[in-house]
Parts: sequence; C-alpha cells; structure tokens
Amino acid sequence: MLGAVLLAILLSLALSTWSRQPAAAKVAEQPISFPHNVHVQQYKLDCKYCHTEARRSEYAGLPSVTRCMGCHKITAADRPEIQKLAAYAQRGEPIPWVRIYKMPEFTYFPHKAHVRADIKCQDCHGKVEEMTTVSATTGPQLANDLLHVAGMRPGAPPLSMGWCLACHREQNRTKKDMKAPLDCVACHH
Amino acid sequence: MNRRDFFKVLTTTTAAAATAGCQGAAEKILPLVVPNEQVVPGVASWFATVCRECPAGCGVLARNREGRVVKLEGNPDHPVNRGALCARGQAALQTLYHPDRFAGPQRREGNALRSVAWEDGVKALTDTVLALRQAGNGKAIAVVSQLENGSLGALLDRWAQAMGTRPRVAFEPYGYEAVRAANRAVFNRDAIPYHAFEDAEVVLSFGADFIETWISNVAYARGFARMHAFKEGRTGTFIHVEPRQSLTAANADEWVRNVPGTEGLVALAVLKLLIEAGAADRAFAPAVANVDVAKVAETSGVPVDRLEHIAEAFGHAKPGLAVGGGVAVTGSHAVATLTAINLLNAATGNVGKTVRFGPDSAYGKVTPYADVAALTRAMAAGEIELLLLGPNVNPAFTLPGGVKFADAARKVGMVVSFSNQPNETTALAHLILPDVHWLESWGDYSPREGVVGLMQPTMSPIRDARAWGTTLIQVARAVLGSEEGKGPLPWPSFEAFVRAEWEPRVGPNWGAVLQQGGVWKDVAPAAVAAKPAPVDAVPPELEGDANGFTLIAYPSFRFYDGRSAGASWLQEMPDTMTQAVWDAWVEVPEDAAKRLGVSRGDVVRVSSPHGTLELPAYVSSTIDPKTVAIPIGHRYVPYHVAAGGFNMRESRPYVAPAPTSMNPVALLGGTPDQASGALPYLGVRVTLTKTGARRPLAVLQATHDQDDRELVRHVGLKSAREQALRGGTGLHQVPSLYPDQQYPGYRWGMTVDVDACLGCQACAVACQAENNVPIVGKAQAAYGRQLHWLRIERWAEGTAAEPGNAFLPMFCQHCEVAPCEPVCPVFAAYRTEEGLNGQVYNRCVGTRYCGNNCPYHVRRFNWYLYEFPSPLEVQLNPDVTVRQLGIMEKCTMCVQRIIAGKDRARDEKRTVKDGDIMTACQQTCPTGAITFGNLKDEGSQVTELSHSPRAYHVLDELGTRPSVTYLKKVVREHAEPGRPGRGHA
Amino acid sequence: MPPTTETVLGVFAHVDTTVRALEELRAKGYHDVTVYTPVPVHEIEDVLERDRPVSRVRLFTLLGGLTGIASAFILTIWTSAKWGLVTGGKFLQYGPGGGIWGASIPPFFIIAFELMVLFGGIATLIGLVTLARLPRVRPSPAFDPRFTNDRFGVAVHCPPERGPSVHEILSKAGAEEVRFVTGASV
Amino acid sequence: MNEARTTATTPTFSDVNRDVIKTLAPPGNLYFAWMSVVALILAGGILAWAYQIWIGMGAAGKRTPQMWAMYITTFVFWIGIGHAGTLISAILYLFRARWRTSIYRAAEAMTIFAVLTAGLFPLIHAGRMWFAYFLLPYPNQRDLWPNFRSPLVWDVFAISTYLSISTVFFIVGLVPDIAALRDSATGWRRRIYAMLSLGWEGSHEQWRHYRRAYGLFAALATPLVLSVHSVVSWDFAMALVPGWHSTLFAPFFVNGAIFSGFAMVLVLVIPMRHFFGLHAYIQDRHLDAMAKLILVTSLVLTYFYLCEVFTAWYSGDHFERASLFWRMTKEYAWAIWLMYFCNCVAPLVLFFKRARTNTVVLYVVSILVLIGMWFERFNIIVPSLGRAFYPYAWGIYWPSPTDTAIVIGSFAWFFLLFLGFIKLMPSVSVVEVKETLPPPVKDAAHASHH
Repeated sequence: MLGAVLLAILLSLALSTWSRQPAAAKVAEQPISFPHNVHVQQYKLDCKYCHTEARRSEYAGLPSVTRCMGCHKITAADRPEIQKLAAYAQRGEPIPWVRIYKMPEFTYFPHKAHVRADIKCQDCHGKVEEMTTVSATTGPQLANDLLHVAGMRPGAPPLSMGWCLACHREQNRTKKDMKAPLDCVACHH
Repeated sequence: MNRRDFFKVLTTTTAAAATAGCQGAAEKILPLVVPNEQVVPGVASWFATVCRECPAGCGVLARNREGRVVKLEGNPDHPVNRGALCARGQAALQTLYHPDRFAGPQRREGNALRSVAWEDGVKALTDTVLALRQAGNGKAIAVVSQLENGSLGALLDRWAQAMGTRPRVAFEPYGYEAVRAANRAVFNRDAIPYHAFEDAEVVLSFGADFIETWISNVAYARGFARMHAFKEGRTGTFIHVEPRQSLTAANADEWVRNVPGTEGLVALAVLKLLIEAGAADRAFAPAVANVDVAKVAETSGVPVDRLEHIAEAFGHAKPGLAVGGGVAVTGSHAVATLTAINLLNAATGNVGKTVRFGPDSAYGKVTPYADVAALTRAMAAGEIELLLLGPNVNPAFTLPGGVKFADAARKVGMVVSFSNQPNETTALAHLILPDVHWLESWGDYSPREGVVGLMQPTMSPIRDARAWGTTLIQVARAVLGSEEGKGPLPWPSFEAFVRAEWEPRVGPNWGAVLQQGGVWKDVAPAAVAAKPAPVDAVPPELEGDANGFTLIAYPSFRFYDGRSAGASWLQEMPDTMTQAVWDAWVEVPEDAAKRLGVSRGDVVRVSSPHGTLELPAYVSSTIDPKTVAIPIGHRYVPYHVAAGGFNMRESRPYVAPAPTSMNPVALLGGTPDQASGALPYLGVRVTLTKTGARRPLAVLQATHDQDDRELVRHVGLKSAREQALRGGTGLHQVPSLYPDQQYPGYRWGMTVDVDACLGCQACAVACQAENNVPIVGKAQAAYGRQLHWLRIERWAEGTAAEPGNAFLPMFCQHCEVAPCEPVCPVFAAYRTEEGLNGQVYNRCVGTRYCGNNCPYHVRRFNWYLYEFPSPLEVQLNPDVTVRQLGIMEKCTMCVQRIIAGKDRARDEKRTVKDGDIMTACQQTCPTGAITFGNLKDEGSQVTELSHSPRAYHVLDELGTRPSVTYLKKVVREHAEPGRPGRGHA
Repeated sequence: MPPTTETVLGVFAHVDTTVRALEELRAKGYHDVTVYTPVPVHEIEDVLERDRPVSRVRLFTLLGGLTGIASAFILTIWTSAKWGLVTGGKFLQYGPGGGIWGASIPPFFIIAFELMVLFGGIATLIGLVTLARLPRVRPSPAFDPRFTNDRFGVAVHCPPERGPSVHEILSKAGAEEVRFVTGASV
Repeated sequence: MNEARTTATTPTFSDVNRDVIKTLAPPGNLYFAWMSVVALILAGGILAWAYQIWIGMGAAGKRTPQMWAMYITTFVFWIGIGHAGTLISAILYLFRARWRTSIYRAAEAMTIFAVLTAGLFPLIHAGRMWFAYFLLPYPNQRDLWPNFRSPLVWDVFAISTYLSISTVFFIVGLVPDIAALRDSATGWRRRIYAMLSLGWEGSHEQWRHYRRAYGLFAALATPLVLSVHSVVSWDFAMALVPGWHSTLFAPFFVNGAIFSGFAMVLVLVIPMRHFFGLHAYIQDRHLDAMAKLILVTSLVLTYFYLCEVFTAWYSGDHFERASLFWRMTKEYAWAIWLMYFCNCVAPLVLFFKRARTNTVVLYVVSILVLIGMWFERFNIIVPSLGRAFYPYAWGIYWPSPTDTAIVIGSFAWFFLLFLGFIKLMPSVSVVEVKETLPPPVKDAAHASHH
C-alpha cells in the first residue's frame, strides 16, 4: 500500500518536472524550408560559415539575411523558397525561425567553449548535414525517468543533464589535458 | 549603416532570461537583417559615455548585450572617477528603463495628458514660438536646462539667440553659489576650485558632505580614501564640523558637533589659534582680530580644548585642506563662513597645493539661484508666455515652497517639458516632448576644466523619444523657415551638431576619442592671491518660530535632488546612517522626542512659515538638540503601486511609500541670499507636533550595537603602524581535526578594508544591478525580507551622543567550513573546487535550513515571485539566472564574471592573472576597499592583503574559515573607543 | 474419492477443558491438531509447543535488518563518491587512508540504522504473512466464528476410522459441542 | 464526568466483543457535528496552503532571521505526539506493562495520525514543495542524489521508517481484532472486514508466528521510537544557532515527546471512555498510570530545562548566554514562562492521587501540557533564530493568517482522522484486553496460577 502511494507520488512528480523543463519543439514548420543537407553536402559549407557566432559567443547565432542573400542573389534565385528569402531581405525584416534547441533559463551553455574544445557540432545536434528540416527531441523525458526509477540505466536523452555529464566525463577520461567542468555552478549560476 | 539603425533591427529573444521558462508556443529566434561587427549576440560590447545623474560628470562604460544596456561601470580612463561609480550612477539604468517613461510626446487636454504625434507636438511648440516672435515678444520665452556646459549648452544658447529669447537658465538646485561668492571675495575668482583631498594630510571640513553629494562625490571620496585609508603605515586625519552626524561626519576621525550656522566662527577661531601658535601666516591676523575663542566656544558649542585640538592637528598638516559649503549648511551666513574657510586655507598655505584654481568645477557655470527666483517672479507676473524645461529640471519639486513655482507656472501660457519621465513639473506642463535618456543620447560634458567627456548612445531609445537638441533645431528651422544646411541652425540633428562641434577638436581621432570617452589634459593650478579681508561671521537668518528647531534640509546621497528617486534600487538601498529604506523621515533629537512623546515611526508634523510636512520620526542621539534634519530628494515612485486587479503575486512585493510630500524644500522660504544669490537651505526654524499616527520606518539593521561580538574590529594607529612594520598575519586559524581542503586550480577570495569603506553603498547597488537582485518594497523590507546580497552595516561604538562608526560590507563569506552546506538536503549549497560556496538555484527546494545556519545571515530567500515591471526586465543580466520563488540565493562572488574571466584567459592560452576578474562591488568601489583574486597566487593583491597584520575574519571563533578577509579599521589613538578624548562622559 | 483424513472439531468454553482435551489427545498420539483460540493462551501453547522449535520469523527479521544496513552504507557511500561534493569542509579523501573511508561515515550510521529497522520490519511482516499462510481467502472448514469471540476450538485431523474415538476424547474432556467437519484438511 | 459505572464485575470474553463492537454502531448527531466542525477548519487550512503555494512562502510570517517558524514548531510537536503510541505498544509491551492493553490501540492510531500530520509539514514548509522529491534517493536522469550528511535527509529516512513500522505494527495488531469484527458483522462490512483481516482464524499455528513477529516488531520499534525524535532533535542540535547547538537535545526531545504524547492520549481517551462507556476496560488505574508517567517525564523535563540554563551559563559562551537571557527576559519571554508553567508547574498537581483519578483535573493538565509542549518547540525555534550570532539580523517573527490557518488546520486534520478511526476500527484492542482478563475456566483449581 505504502509502495503504491510512493509510486503514485513519484509518478506525479516526475510528470511535473518533465512538464516544467523546457524541451524543444519537434518537427517545426519553418518560415522558409531550409535544407541543411543541400548546403552542407552539396555545397560543402562549414557549419560556422553561417553560424558564425559559435566560436566567439555563448550563442551559435543565425546568419543575417544579408549573409543569406550574399549567395542567393544569384544562386537559385528563381526558386520559390529563395524568393521568400529575398522578400524578407527587401522588407528589411528578420526571418522568424522557429527555435529547435533551447536550454532552460537556469543553465548556462556557451557554444564558444565547446567549439574551442573541438567538440563537433554533430555531437550535440545530431547529423544535421543529413536533415532537410532540423528537428530534435530534447530535454528530460518521462519514460526515461520511469526506467531509471525501475532500476534500469537507459542512456540520457539529448540536452538533459545526465547527457551533458556523460559527455563531460567521457571527454575528461579520453582526452589529455581536457578539463570539462563537472562543477555545478559552471553551468548553473 | 550606422549603429543606431542597426539596433532597431537587432532583436534576439534568446538572451532574455527574464521569465521562468516553460513550454508553450514555439519560440522564435530572429537573426539580424544586416550583420554588425560591433555587436555579437551573446558577447557584451562596451560604450563610453558620461554619467548625467548629477553635475559631477563621471565617465561611464555601458555594458551592452544584444543591443540593450545591462550594466554601468565607471570608465577607468576618466580622470574624475577612474572606474568607480556611486550608487546613483549605478542605478541610472533604472531611470533609463523606468516603467513610467513617456511613451512619446504628450499634450495636456484638460487634466489628462494625451499622446500626440511628434509632428503635432513639434508643431504646437513651433506655432507658439512663431506667434511670440511675430508679436515681438521673444523675451517671453524662457529656456531652463540643467547644467549643460558642452554642445547641448552651446546649441541651447544659439537657439535662444536665434529665437531672441531670454538668456538660458542653467538650473541646478545645488549650485554652490556661496563658494563662488567667497572665492570672488578672497581670491577674486568666480570659480569652484579642485580640492586635492589625495594630497592633504589633514582634511578639515565644515559641513562639506563630500562623501555624499558635495561637488564631485566619487572623485572626492576616492581622493579622500587615498589620503585617509591606512596603507603601509601612512594615513591622514579627517576632522568634520557639522551639527548632525551625516555619513561624511561618520567617516571623520573626529566629528565635531556645532550649533548650526557657526561653522564660520569655528573656522575663524581655528585660524586665530593657528596664528597665535605661529602655524599660519601672520598676514591674516587682522582678519581674526575680533575673534574671541572663548566666545566662539560658547556660541558654537565646541569647547575650547576641542578648538585647540583641531588647530593643532590642522597646523601640523603639510598641506591640509579646509572645505566647506555643503548644501545643508548653506544659509545667509554661508559666504562669510566660506570666506573664513578660504582664509584658513590661504593662511596655512594650502591654496595652490590642495585648493587648486585652474581645473575649476563645472558648478561654477550654474545660473545662480537668485536668477531662477527672478524668473519665477517674472512667470508669476505673467511676463513669460513660453517656458521650456529640460530633462532633470524639476522646479516644482526642487524650488522652495516660498517661491510658489506651481502658482507661477499656471500663469505661463505654455509650459513645455522635455523630461522623459513624469515628475512634479511635468504635471504642470502643457506639452511634453520627451528627450532621450542620457544613455541613449549624443553629447558631451565637462565636469572640470581640462576634462571633456564625450557622450554617445549606448543603445537605441527604448521609448519613442527624440533628442532635445534635435527637436529644438527642427523648431528653429520651422520658425525661421530655413532649410537644412542653412541659417543659424543648419544641422540636421543634434548628433550632427555634436560632431561638428568636435570636428575641430579631434579631427580624425573621433573613433579613438569616442572609445576613450572624451579628452582630458592636466590643467596647471593658477596662481591666486588671497585678500585677508576681515570676516564678520554672523549667524544665519532663520525664519519662523524663534523657539522652534533649526531645520537642516540636506541632500540625500541616495536621490541627489530627487532626480534619481525613480530608481527602485536606490529606494531600497538603505541610508547608511539610519539604515532606513524607501520612506523619508525627520531626524528628531532625543530630548525633543522625549518631550514630544514620539519614538521612531511616529508621524510628526513639521511646520514652517512656508508649509508643513508629515513625516515619521527617526530619533537621533547625535543631532544638535535644537535642530531637526530631513533629507531632500525623497519622492514618490508611482510605478510601484499595483496596477489594480487581483494579481497578488505581482503587485504585492511592490509597495510604495505613502504618496504624501516628503520634500523639506517645500518648507523653505526661498529668499535668495544677498551676498551670493544662493538658495538658503539653512533658513527656517520649524515647530514639531505629534500627530498620533504611525508610519513605521523600514530600518534594515536591527541594532547598531555589536554586543561585544567584534564584527568590526579596530586597531590603534600606533599599533597598526608597528604591526605594519613587523609584518606577519593577524589571522589565527581555528584548529580542525580534518585536513585542509586542497584546491587543484584557483582559490578565489576577497578582502575588505574596513578602514577604507566609507559606507557609500555603491557596491550594494552594483551588486543588485549585476546579479538581477529584485527589490521587495517597503513593507517587506521592514519585515526583514530584503534580498540584497551585499549590505553595508553601520556599527557604532562609544557614547550614544558621539559614536565612532565603522562600516562593514557584509556578503557571503564563502566559508571553507561552511555551516550552510552540510545541512542542505539536496547539495544545492556545496563548495566548489575553486573555493566558492556554490548555490545551485535549480536544485534548491527551499527548506531554508542554510539560511538559519548561516551565522552571517547573508542568505536571501525568494518569499515571492518578484516581478520586474516592464521594461525593467530588459536590464536583467543575461549571464545570471533570475531566481524563481521559493529558493535561496546569495552572493556568488560574481561567478559569471569568474567564468568569463577564465574563458578570456583560456582564449589567450594562459591562466587568470591578478586583475583579470573584478567583482561588481569591487569594480565600483571609489575607495578600493574591496579586493578580489586568487588566494593561491602568492603575488596577488588579495593574498598579500589577507596576510596583512590587520586581517581578521568576522566571527572567526566559529571556525567557519571564510574566504573573505577583513582588514581592521585603524582608529586614531585619541579617537579609540573607550579612550578619553572621544567624549566618554 | 473418499477423504483420507477426517476432521473432528470440538468447541470448548473453557481453557482448562481445552488443555485437558489436548493433553489427552497427545497421550493418545494425535499430533495433527489445530487449535483455534480468541487470544493466545499460555496453557494451550505450553502443550502444543512443548517440543517444537521457535518460530522462524526471527530469521526474516535478521536478514532484513542486515540487508538494510548493507544497502544503507552502499547507497550513501556510493552516491557521495559519485560526485565527491564537499560540504562544510568535509570531503572525500582519495589516496592513502582515503577512498570510501574518506566518506562521512558517522552520519551514514543514522541512515543505516533507519534502513535496518525499516527492512527488518518489512521482512518480519513478510515472514509473518508467509509462515502464517496469510492471507487466507476462504476460511478453513473447521473454523467457527465463535473462535474469535469466547470459544476455543480443537480440530483433530485423523484417519476417518479414528473419528469416533477422537469424538469421545473431546466430549469427555468437556467440549460443549463436537462435530465432524467434512471436506477438509489443514 | 460522573458517569455511572456500567460494569462492576470483571467482563467476560464475550463482554469484550460486545462492548467493542458497540463502539462501531452508527454514530449520532453529535459525532457528525464534530466531524463537520473539524472538516470546516481543515478546509480553511487547505485553502491557506493552496494560497501559500500560489503566492509563495511570503504568505507565511517567516522572515530573515526566522527562516523556520510555526511549521517546524508544529512539525516537531506532532512528531512528539506520535511517540506515545509506539512507546505504549512497543516499549511497554516488552516491559509487560499490563495497563497498556486497553489504551494502546487508540494510542497507536494517534501515533500514525500524528506522524501523518507531521509529515505534511516539511512539504508545507518547503519553498518549492513541488520539488520536495529531490530529497528522496531515487535514480534519475540528472544523476543526482540527496546529501546524506544533512539532518533533513535523516529526517526523511527516520520519519518514513517510523511511519512504515508504526503502520505495520498497527495493522498487524488489528488483524485478529478485525477478524472478531468480521465474525459479528454482516453485509458489506463483513466483506470489507474479511478482506482486512486477511482471513485470520486464530489457529495456534498463526498465533505462534504472530506472537513471535509481534515481539520482533516491538523490539525493532523500541530503538526506533527513541531514534526518531533524536533525529528530529538533530535538525537543531547539528545546526550552529545558539540555543540549538546542544548535545542535550536528543534525550530532551525524546522525553518531551513521551510527555506530550501521553497528554494527547489522555485528551483522546478520556472523552472516548465517556462516550463509548468503556469504563470497564479503561479504568481509573489506567489513567493513574499514565498520569504518573506524565509526572515523571515532567520532572525529567524540568531537569533538562535547568540543564539548558546551566549549560548556557557555565559554558561562558557569549552567544549562548545572550540568546538565553534574551529568550527569558525580552520580547518572547511570555512564551518561555508560559512553557515553564505548563510543563513544569501544572503537572505537579499529579503528585496527588485524587488529581490523578479525577478526569477533569487530568484533562486540564493534559491540555496545558500540550500547549506547553507546542510552545517548547516554538521557544526553541523562533526566539533562538531571532537572536543568533549576527546582531544586524535580529528580529521578531509574527505569525500571518496563512500559517496560523495551516497550523490550526493540521489539528483539524488529525482529529478528522481520529474521529474516522474510532467509528471504523476497534479503538480498544479486543485480543489484548482479553489476554489480561482471567481466561474462562471450569475448574477453579486450574486457574490458580494466575
């Protein structure tokens, strides 16, 4: 009886955490259907060519509309999606991209330090180069929580704390002179 | 494309850490339309400008993140403040993001203000000017600005000339006209000199509150600390003569209480004693021929032996510095007093050494109060048809009650205010054309000769505002019918005017000057000759009941003349001496309080011939028994009132003080002083009556008595010198059974020099700004629920009438053996391997056990969900979590700055070196009382100081082993608590 | 199939008569006896437990308690070693004399004690339930509701042919009522 | 209370069954009136709690320095109350104190309800109660565990263990009694009781394991009782606060818990005896025995109070002395002197036998003891925190309507549970009462060994 009560409490609480922590939108309808695979595989663009801020800022950054137009003034200018882009550029409006990856407010995640440590973008973001539309399922998941409670040790879902930690520990173990912080306040302050 | 246009399109939602995250509608991220090399999202950029919260004109660096200013710091290159900033400067962000800022131009329709389009507003003004000019009545136009001695002033003067108006009035409520008048009389210079506190050995101040507001409080506090703070055995002496124990007085080695208005007598008596002792120029003997020291002692309430002691101390100084003319002691006697002080300086050879004419203060260019009073009379007489009032000009609040400005303003056909937020004067205005905030504007300001600070927009205007200069250029062009590029005002905008003004001065170096924040050069002191004219130190003329109390209306170091009162950080920043927040009070002498039967918080009616105020009493054991004191500048802060509706969660923490007048200036008569044209702030006697009502003050500190707990520790000057020679550390470690903790990398620590701390509270506000610390309102603060991570405590020792005070900045001590940590059930509090007490907000459950177990009580609990009324949330530091309700928080030693500093060092492939990382409190401290650094680095300043002989830990007998080390206050032998001479009865 | 054993139930109103019946049955070699009592009665226990070992419940308790202690120390030491967080200046020392011995053992004793009691108690309950064959979905045929009130029951299980003799023993001992119970064994 | 003695002679086994079953008869209007009152107060408390969760802990009167106040006071109070039951059922069982039998069931129920009430308070008290499960050691995605050095985690273990063991003990004790109820009940009640009784029959084989298990439970529960309040006392003793940091606290708290627990038993049992007419089972000598225990624990408590004062004085520790002096003379002096009166002076009347057997006197003394013991916890928490090391943060706590409503609501919650219990379960143990009665014998000679 007591166990059932405890389990019920635990369930509701797990549910409550899960609903509280931000997880990203799944497949999202973007204002312009942007194919990462074409840009990366066909045109061999480096991630940081567009996401320029990643190496110097907390944020990876999105390319400005003028940067897009730098190529697309000529390249594929006749395609309907590119014409949408041109319209934004003409109006001087930013493109309202739908956000896929988001950290909770209480977590500090600097792209810069990760780029400096030679962590590949794909390590966290998955094989973006193969995606037409970027999507991800991130953040703590109820099923995972329950498996843990049941005594199993499933791999942590992306962008959950256990997942960050697994990689930090792995880096420290495998790479020389690597000091991926495991200090709480390094990310939570 | 220039930067301002860029700001308009830069909109990233990614950085707004304002509200707790939750799932919901898909979040949008908006990239830039055009990339910008100056601003990288996620990386701060810094823009130099000049602080305009008071005429001191300190240099400011604004930290801009994603297009919005989130923090202000002093400009380290600026010669006035050298990186430091006072509390008001720190809180300027809250006037920038003031929720009540006008959304755009407003026009009065009936009693209400209605929004109008800029074109309509400008047209209304243009039409009025045009009509007046056509009627040949240009003199019916008056322009009033604050002290503007740079481009804006020049533009205003050109405009006034072109429109044929009256001469512009540069109105500052604190004008120090008496100082100028006395300098005219003695040195034949109509100027306010530079006071080199740093070069003085003894400072003798006659009511000059230079730690609070006097002329240039950051510069002088800095200079004072360099002269006074104990360093390698060297230190100066500071003697302060004032009828009440102000914050400045509390910092004096010797505070001498005199009867109000007798400063001049004391100065003359000291001069006489010096001349008699042969320590001063005998040429000045005739000036003091009539002075009878014994009589002075009787009139001023300063005993003869005290006077002799002062004279002896001052006579030995090579050089000394005598200053006077604080606003609170400016009365009809002020010119005589300051003349006496000038003579004292001249006779002891300080002029040219510590009193330097040449680098004169901008205050010398203030329009004397007499002219302002004359303008008001002209208004009342119906001579003024159009009154233009610049930003920070609030005569309805700052002019004395006797002047009846509001009545006069009602006689004016059109009152136009350029203020960007509502105040007592905009309530009278017919048209409001909001100027941009100084953080959003171009301009320049010269705080003293040789120093010109350049102002640039640090962000785009957050509200629909337009530079005052631009508006006036437009009006002028419309009135004159001239095209752009032609006529007396050919510039398209004020920005263009500023650039045109600077073009000849800087030429191609514009960018570098902009980055530096201005241009400065040393100005050599001018040689001046002193006229030893005899002085008749008469007492001040006081209106009102002869049996009443002399009213001291003194400038608040929190709000200046009231212009900073819109900042809630300042409202909740305690007045260091009383530790009261939010509300104003009347300081009532103990005996009088007993007679009236009032205790702290009882409302007292204060009546003068010109008005009455009802204020809660603060019973003081230190103030002159025939005097009461009220701070100037306490104003009502409308946005803290609940907007209505039943949303307790948001409205409850914001409780405003009672919406009645708290302005002691309203009690003054306002007849200008004949000799100087100054406003006699010391000019009325008031009567007190008990009303029977209560309005309890929110006083944050429970007691000023340490109860022998040695929180603040003293060391006599002599022993401090001996110890400094001998070396060795003052710390004694409490033994432990456990081995010492090892720190693999850095170990962060701090030192606080109690001897250097002046109690100015700048650090407290800097901390609040840096760390997203919310304010809680008066009622909650009164109940001990304030959230300050850093507080300045005042501890008093000695007698109640003449206590010695020490100021103790208290924040998380980052104990090595921290009592807070093991009691936390979830490891939300733990020790990092770099020696910090980490607090993980998202892990905290809110058991508050740590808060109980912290012997220093520095942990703060989020009792409510504290809201930041829009747009104040824009100011929030994106690097720091905004805490949710129900969790503990505390000082983190600015861990976000530590992380950023380590990151920078790693970019340069090195380790952090001393000075790389500064905490917010350390950065802004004018006196350098706070040091932060790596305790494992043997060469770092913090290591050196923590091994100082003066070092101690607060409550060290508990064995908490704090990482914060305090340095004992050095007291002059005669002033040591418990020694005769400090007035131990 | 005819039953291999038969149950004879005697209902007694008094303890002394019950004891007398039991003594008699023992003397006659009837050991397969179930006694129902409203309360545990020493005299009856004395007769029945004369040469039987003590209940094995205590083994459960012991094992439960030991499991509790062990799991508490494993849990506390393992979890604190996982992060090695320092609180209050107490930290894990690695190296000589360190390792898990550097853990804050004294506070963990409290957890160990509590888990010992908890696991011991739960194991005891499990022991009780298992050994006493609880819960019992259907009442045994020999049971009579009066046995939880004020009557004592002696159910003797014997080969059918011995039934009458048991009946006689019980009646003689002073049973209020003696009857044959059908379709049951223990 | 001068009710007529209903049974002059010793009851028989069937009398016991009859009398106990009688208590479960459908209740009258008075009962429902009480239930309504209690439910109403409880509703107020629940509303107050909801309000507090919504608006934040600021709704309660806490502040710096009193980060803890009435919630922890009441928490410790209820934990203390929860001591008498297991003490009676375990320790007195091991000591074979026969007078315990008639009251132990009510006391045990009281224990469980008190612990259930107490258990709410850490939740009510937490700033983010929705994250309170962070205190439980369970595997999770974050790879995080609680801090086993924290007394609060010890609390979690101690209280949940205590609640589990007490509940098991209670249920095990109930099984034969419910079987008795089952055998006299009909209809749905019978089916429910049949389920709850686990098919208990009272066969000698069942009794054999039962008695052994019961003894083991008692043996486990005995140190547990002593440990729980010791652990709770360490919440304070492990902290640094002057007035808390004392090795005296564990025995001091345990003794106080027994003291208040017995007072609460009397408060519950005296009306129960009156309304259910259980004078044959809960006799004056039972009350007398409990009164004696209250007297003894009161005297011990007085000794502890003196020790506390002596330690503060003799230690020479400035902080301790200042704290104690302040508590005894300044703003909260009324509370400490009220406590001294209720806990040390009032129980002295129990030196007189006439007082010990007079239910009115006993009842008044018990109520005073409960008030005194609530204030003892208040005096430990609120004034000590208000006058700790740092004079800057000295302060006075005032309760707010919210925390007052919640604290009062907790009493309603407790009484609601107890009122429900007495009508659903045998509030006097059938089996154990019978055990103390002379067993029915035909031949008097056989009964001689009693």
